[in-house]
Amino acid sequence: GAPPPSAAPAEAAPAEAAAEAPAAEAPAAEAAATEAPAEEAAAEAPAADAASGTVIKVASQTPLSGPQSSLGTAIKNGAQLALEQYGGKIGDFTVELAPFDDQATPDIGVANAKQIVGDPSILCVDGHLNSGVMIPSSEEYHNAGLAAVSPANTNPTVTDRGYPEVNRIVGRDDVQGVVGAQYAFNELGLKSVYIIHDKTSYGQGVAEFFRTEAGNLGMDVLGFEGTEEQSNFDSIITPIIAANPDMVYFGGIYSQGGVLLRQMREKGLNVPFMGADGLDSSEFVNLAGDAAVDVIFTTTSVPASAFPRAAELQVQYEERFGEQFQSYAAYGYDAMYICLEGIARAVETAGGMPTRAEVATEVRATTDFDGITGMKTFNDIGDLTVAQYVVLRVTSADAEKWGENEVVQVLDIPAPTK
Amino acid sequence: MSEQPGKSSGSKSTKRDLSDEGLITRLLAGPLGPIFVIGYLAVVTFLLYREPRALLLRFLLFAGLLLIYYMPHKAWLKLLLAGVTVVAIIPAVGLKNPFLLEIGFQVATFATLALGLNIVVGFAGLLDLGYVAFFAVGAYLWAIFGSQQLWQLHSSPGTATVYNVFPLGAWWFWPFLIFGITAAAGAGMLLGTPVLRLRGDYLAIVTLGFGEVIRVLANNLDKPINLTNGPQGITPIQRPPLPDFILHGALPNWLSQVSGRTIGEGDMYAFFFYFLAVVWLVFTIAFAGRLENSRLGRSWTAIREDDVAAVAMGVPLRRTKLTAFAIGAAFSGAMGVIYAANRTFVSPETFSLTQSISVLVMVILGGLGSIPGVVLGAAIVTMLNIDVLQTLSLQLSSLRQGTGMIPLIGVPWAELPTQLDPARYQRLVFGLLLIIMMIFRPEGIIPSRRRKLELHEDDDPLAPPADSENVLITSTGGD
Amino acid sequence: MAPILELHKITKRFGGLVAVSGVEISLDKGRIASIIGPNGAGKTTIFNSITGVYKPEEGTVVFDGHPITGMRPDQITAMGMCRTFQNIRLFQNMSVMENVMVGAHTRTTQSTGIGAVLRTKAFREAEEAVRLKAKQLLRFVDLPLGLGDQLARNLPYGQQRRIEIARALAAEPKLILLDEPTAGMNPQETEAAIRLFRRLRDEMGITVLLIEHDMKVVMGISEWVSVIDYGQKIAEGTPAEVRKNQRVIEAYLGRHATVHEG
Amino acid sequence: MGITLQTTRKVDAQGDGQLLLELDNIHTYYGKIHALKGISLKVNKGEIVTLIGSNGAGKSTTLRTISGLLRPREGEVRLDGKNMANVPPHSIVEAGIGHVPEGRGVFPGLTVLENLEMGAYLLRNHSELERRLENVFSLFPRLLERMQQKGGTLSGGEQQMLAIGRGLMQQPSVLLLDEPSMGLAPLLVEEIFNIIDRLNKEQGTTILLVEQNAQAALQVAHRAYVLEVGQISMSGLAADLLHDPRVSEAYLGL
Amino acid sequence: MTNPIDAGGAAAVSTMPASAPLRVRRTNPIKEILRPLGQLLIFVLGSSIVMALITVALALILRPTRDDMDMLQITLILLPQVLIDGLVLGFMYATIALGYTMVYGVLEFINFAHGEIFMFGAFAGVELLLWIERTNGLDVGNLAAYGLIIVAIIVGMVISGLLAITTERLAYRPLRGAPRLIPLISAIGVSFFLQDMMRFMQSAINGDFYRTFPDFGPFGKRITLFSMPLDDRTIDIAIQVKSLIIIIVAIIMLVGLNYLVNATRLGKAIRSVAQDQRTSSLMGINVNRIIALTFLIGGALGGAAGVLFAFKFTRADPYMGFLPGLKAFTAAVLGGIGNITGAMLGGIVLGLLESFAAAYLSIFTNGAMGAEYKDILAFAILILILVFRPSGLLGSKTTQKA
Ligand SMILES: Nc1ncnc2c1ncn2[C@@H]1O[C@H](COP(=O)(O)OP(=O)(O)OP(=O)(O)O)[C@@H](O)[C@H]1O
Ligand SMILES: Nc1ncnc2c1ncn2[C@@H]1O[C@H](COP(=O)(O)OP(=O)(O)OP(=O)(O)O)[C@@H](O)[C@H]1O
Ligand SMILES: [Mg+2]
Ligand SMILES: [Mg+2]
Repeated sequence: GAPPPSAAPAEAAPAEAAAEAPAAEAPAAEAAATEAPAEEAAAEAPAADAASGTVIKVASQTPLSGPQSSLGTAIKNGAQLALEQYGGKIGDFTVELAPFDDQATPDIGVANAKQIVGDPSILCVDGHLNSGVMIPSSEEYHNAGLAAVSPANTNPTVTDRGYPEVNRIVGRDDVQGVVGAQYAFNELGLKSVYIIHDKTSYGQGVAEFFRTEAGNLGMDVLGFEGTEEQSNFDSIITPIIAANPDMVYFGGIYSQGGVLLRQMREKGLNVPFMGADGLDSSEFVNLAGDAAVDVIFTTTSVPASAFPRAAELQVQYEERFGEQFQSYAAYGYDAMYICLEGIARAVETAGGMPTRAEVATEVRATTDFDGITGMKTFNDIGDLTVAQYVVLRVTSADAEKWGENEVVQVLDIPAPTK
Repeated sequence: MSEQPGKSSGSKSTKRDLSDEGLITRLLAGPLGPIFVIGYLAVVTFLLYREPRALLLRFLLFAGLLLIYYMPHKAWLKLLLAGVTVVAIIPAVGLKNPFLLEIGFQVATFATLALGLNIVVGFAGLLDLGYVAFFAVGAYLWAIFGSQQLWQLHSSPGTATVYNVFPLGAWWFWPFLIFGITAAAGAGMLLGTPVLRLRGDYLAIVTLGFGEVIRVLANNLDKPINLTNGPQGITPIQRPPLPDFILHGALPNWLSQVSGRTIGEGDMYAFFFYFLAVVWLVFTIAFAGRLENSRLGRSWTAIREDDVAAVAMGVPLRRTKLTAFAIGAAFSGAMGVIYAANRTFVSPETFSLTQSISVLVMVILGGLGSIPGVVLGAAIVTMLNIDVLQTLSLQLSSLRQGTGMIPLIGVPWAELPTQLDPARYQRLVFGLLLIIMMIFRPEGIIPSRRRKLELHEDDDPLAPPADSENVLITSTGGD
Repeated sequence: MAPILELHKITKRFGGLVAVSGVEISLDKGRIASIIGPNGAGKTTIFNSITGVYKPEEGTVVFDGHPITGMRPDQITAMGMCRTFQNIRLFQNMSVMENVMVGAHTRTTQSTGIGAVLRTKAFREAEEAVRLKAKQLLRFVDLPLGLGDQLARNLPYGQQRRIEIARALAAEPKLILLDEPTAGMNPQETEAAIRLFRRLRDEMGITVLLIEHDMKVVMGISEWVSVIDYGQKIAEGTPAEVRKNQRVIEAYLGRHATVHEG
Repeated sequence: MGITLQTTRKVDAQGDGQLLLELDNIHTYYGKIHALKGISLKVNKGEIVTLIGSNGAGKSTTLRTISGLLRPREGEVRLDGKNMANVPPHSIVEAGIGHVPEGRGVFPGLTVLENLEMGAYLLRNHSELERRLENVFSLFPRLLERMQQKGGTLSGGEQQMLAIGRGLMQQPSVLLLDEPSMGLAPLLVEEIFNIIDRLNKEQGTTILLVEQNAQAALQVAHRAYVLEVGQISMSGLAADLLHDPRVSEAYLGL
Repeated sequence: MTNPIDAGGAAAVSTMPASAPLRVRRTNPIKEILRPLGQLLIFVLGSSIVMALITVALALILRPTRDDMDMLQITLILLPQVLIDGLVLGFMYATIALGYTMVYGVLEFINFAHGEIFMFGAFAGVELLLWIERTNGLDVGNLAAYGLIIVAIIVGMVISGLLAITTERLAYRPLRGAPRLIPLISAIGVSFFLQDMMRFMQSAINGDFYRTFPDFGPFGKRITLFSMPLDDRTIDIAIQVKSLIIIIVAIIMLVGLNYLVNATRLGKAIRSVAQDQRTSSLMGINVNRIIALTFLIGGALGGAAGVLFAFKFTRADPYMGFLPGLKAFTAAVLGGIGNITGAMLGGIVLGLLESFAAAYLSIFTNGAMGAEYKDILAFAILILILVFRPSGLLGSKTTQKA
């Protein structure tokens, strides 16, 4: 059938094209309120359409299927909740979430990115979970000038390329690794370490930074092993026992770490176990059981318990989705909110449908955003000017009590400068 | 490409398929057929231009190509129509929605891979479960030399500083296309030489192992020297330089005006890669098709049918099998180079066993040994993977955010549990599709003449279902 | 006349079983000769040892003046020897034409790939030549030309045998080895087959070596017969001589057998 | 080809005894190929009936239809009056029909002994098994020599012996033999027909025999059917057919 | 085409003297049990010794390359534990490999979905125990705990066995007689389908799709075999109770299956159907039933292995079947696919190889290579072995006869 009348204005017309459009008289209440020049607003949205509302979309892109889907779904749900609480409208525009599934695979991520880029009504992206997917996908966002706010990617490369569109609201692995190593050495007084990682872009990355810092501090790095194995760690643990380290550091995701830890304990290796934010899931204790207690991990996503508003969000989240809250949900929420506020500001300045470049600029300009997970200000490459890094200790083998993990150290660390 | 009609058995096979296909072909017969097809294409194009993101229309456009394939007309007419669709319509709509170009690019990429694998599996009958390794060889070849990886041989992944100069200029892409072919063919021989004595499933497991070896190497060769940057993958990888008038200035400006959205460098590259991949695909099709109907192609079929008899007829077993491996590999090697440049990023995840399997599925779904079938299979699997289910989920999600009701049961969309998102069940749907296809159309969607006869010779509409002993007769047909 | 094929003390063992032991056979150019012997005597094994399917443990095979022991079957075929199989081994899912064209593998000059891809003139001519030759051969073995496009496996047994022979002939052999070519044929078809074998020699000048159990064939057309029993040659000579040989009668023909000459 | 049997059949031997196996207007297809076009034939208890015909006439197809390997699209196969047309092959075997197929169907990976034992799969009595084995080995001493060899490595003729021997192990009440003399040395061909004869005489086994060696087959059989492209063109007492000029011209090669 | 009927195919022939007296040997049940036990023992000892010798030799050769540790000492100290771990893993692979081998042996078809059948078995066992745990039934004495494990294994076997015949019935039987790639693709489809199916069920019912094997009974306890001094401490060489259980159960199943296939009438039928379905039916064998039974047995073994796997490695998830399935298939090929003894040997060799590679590669190469290369090493050795023995370690040599 014929395209609905609203389709044409929904296209993100380039600025020049918009300027050429004939001016029509259509004083919309909101348009006036935002003090936009009347002609321009009218050019974008004739009165008839203003009522039915034109659509702006924010895409989320996370793994919704496959082994990592529980984290990916948390981010997506967080984003959705943010959108709903925001009211689903910016000015005249209805805002929708377009949730994409990157399957934790770079290829799918990039293909989706191309689809996202091809939809002019998408003005911002909330994603991804995996740095390995974020890095290639963000090349596409960059090419299209589309703003992206990452709720979870800690790999330094994400922002180090200096793309004006790519931001993140979490810390960086190079800092996280350092925080972990310093805590182990200075606070716990451990002198030697055996490092295991999961051979993913994220896990190996954070493990490398831990190793470097540990070396600098004078810790003895007795081993540095990567493994893609998911269940059988017998033959990896045996050499650890022989090496007799003071601690084991694990760079990777909870699904692997939990099993590794449990098998370590079963084999009688009782040294402290430490990891990074990949362990940050209540599933971790389900997998590791009692062994999880006293595990130390660093994270850039501070537990909900540390933020007054987070507890409230947790309740709303669980009510809304009937799934257990994960702290990634809060980050998905904040990333979405930053997108929405950026778009709102851009709409305001443009007085109508903004260009992607305008949105990207506004998102990057985010200052002192008071999110669920703390105050956020982006620096010139899209890192947080000051990111929070937390050292947590697991206190209970009960998954329900994951949120009550003890915060043993909170550090506000400015983004490293090159 | 003017083939004398009826000369080669290739064109004969198409004819036979056509006459068997019946309905569509009969409907399209006569002079009204082309007019109908042209009209169809025009309407779909027009609608797509108005509504560039409609999944159904996208789908109809690709279905148009299938219609053209089934037209019972002269080859030149079909080629002309197909050419217009591929060269003009898809890019034109791609101006509006660049995702179409991405689909086109991916379909071309995987169709090429599938055609290469088809030579090994379909023609020569050697089951290769690690085919994607050759793709990886090509991709990593250009990734290593076309990026700054060479500066970083001695730093751990992710810790290196970024330089501004690349060791090789971007134009090296072109020579590397050739190198990619050579390297992949070499890898094919390297794998082939020791394992060709193996039969059937032994070969399958060894090739599977080889595929894993290549992937694990890519994942782990970040030490002792950092060749592949490990799991981090290599980025950025250079794209071939395009003349300035294409990237900037009048042409993109004009395109911007036509399309109503800014056409930038990225878009121009999307066009470029789309065309490059299509060209390479066309080349591959021609290459494979002509080889099939040659002495070499017959030798492949012969060793597949009965290698003892083939050798007795003077077909050198090792050399013939090795050629199959090498040629099959070569296609995907070049595609690897193209793919790396298109993505500007490679990482080991792309080259997993699942990917190898999915290429094999394309080959069999489309029709083992049948070139048009294989291309169609690649198109279907790729679109299913990156487009259809994804888009359906999106639309569902969009409905869910609205206030509408689900028809028939009267429950608001918003209350539909997200558990039911099709995107979450990619594999379930895909798996089911495979099973159903194999049961009801095992010879593939567009079967090769040979397979079709092989499989349907004993089709007996009145016979009891396939579990009857009737089938057992053919199962022992070998020897 | 110079021998085209000489077997010197060929021995082939399977584990502890000596399937062929020290067999000496010499075959003159242009002859039609047979190997006969009881079941399991080692006849097929001798064929396999000649054609390179097996490498005999001892002894040498000389073909047309060149020692060929240990060469690969395809190399031997290229030298001008071709065979059929005891149980028909056609390429079942290839057309009749294609089967015969594969047979011509060693006799086509086509370069491996490039020519085919570019469809050069040379390629097209070579391809046309092979096609033509295949048609001629099919006609030679009395197959209706219309069968060319049929899949081999859809044809009845007798015709499959003929195709197998046509396929072997496509390799332009100087010597053709036929392993029980008339098994499963009825007397009429057998007659036709005998005529065909004669024509192979008379019209194409090919030396023919047969394995047969049908005495009408053996006695009817062979000029020389070697008898194998338990892997050893027990007799040799013209059909008439062999037929009277007491050992042959006991081991193979049976006392009651009355053999007509055809 | 003069196979002289010690006994030449009396034409009236058991010619019209009790009806055991009956094919009634059988149509069998291979896909689109209409291989049997309305075959009707009868086999009485204790008879040897032979089917002759040129290549591709449908002889093997007839046997396969009887033993259930193929299903007729039309018509009935009756054993003792019961329709067996849609009974699976293993049940047909249980009902007492044994089939030595064309192309032997030796289990290539099982030893000769195991192959023979498979013939008596339905038999659970060990001493009876031993007895039958001994019987087969005494008929084919060659098989005894090759007892531990894998079936697939036997020579062509040895495989044929094995297939027949395995059929004998079944001791069926009706035995379908498809070209049993194919690939056998003359001495053995003679032996095979003797065995068929003795089997029928001594054990009363009913035999349906398909042979290219029509002369020998007609000599050993009571009655015969001539098959031509899927249809029965002649039938009658074997001795009559043996001397029928149409038959001798077409099938005896005289 | 792999079973040439014309006097083709060939195995090592054990010929009898021409006039051997006819003595039909009946299978001796005791012998059929003792023989595989003996074989197993030989495999275990043999491959352990070979692996150990190679490792020690390597350690001696490479010793001078590292001065930060005494490579030989470390090697020797790790050795017993690595062997034990490798064997436990090996037995697990062997049990899974049997499922592949059974189905392959009969249908010449790689049942790609076997890994998922294994996974369903694991979930069945885990879910059962979790359910018992919810009813507080897991706080039981040691003996009852053993009983519960056995029940879990049996439930796993039943579920997997039923699943296997269902898939056979629905997805493979209609394809019988088609070229071999067709059922392979169908199996891949089944594999994908089952993975997502389980994930769907789990996330619909439990919200998440990992399940953790409940901790109960004395199974985590480690039995210290002996201790070795290293520097100023002692290293305990120990085996977990559950590892012992795995070995015992695996051995029982291996021997049982061997008995079934080699010494029973059913086994005979299975072997003949494997050779030639049409002829088998002419022997009075109900081919469909035998094939279904084969799937049932293979599936049940896979299910048991699944429960054991979850038991040992503490968790079940919908994707758990893929890798062990692949490894087990490799093991089956390594040993000579279609050959039951071969599957056992292949499993043990692969388990040991993996275990050794993971433990020693990093030590031997001074960190240049590590545990991540264990799969490569396994595949490399597989290729090497197949190059020299193209039909696997115990597979029969198939030289085609013309
Ligand atoms: N691959 C093999 N392994 C073991 N024994 C074999 C093999 N091939 C053949 N034999 C044995 O060697 C002997 C000779 O076999 P061959 O096939 O040459 O016999 P033949 O003379 O052709 O008999 P027929 O006339 O029955 O075809 C036979 O006893 C056979 O069992
Ligand atoms: N498996 C099959 N697929 C297709 N057609 C077949 C098949 N088997 C036999 N036919 C066809 O069925 C017809 C009858 O074949 P059948 O084998 O019954 O003949 P026959 O009388 O036994 O001949 P022969 O003497 O050659 O054994 C023939 O035309 C043959 O081509
Ligand atoms: Mg022979
Ligand atoms: Mg027949």
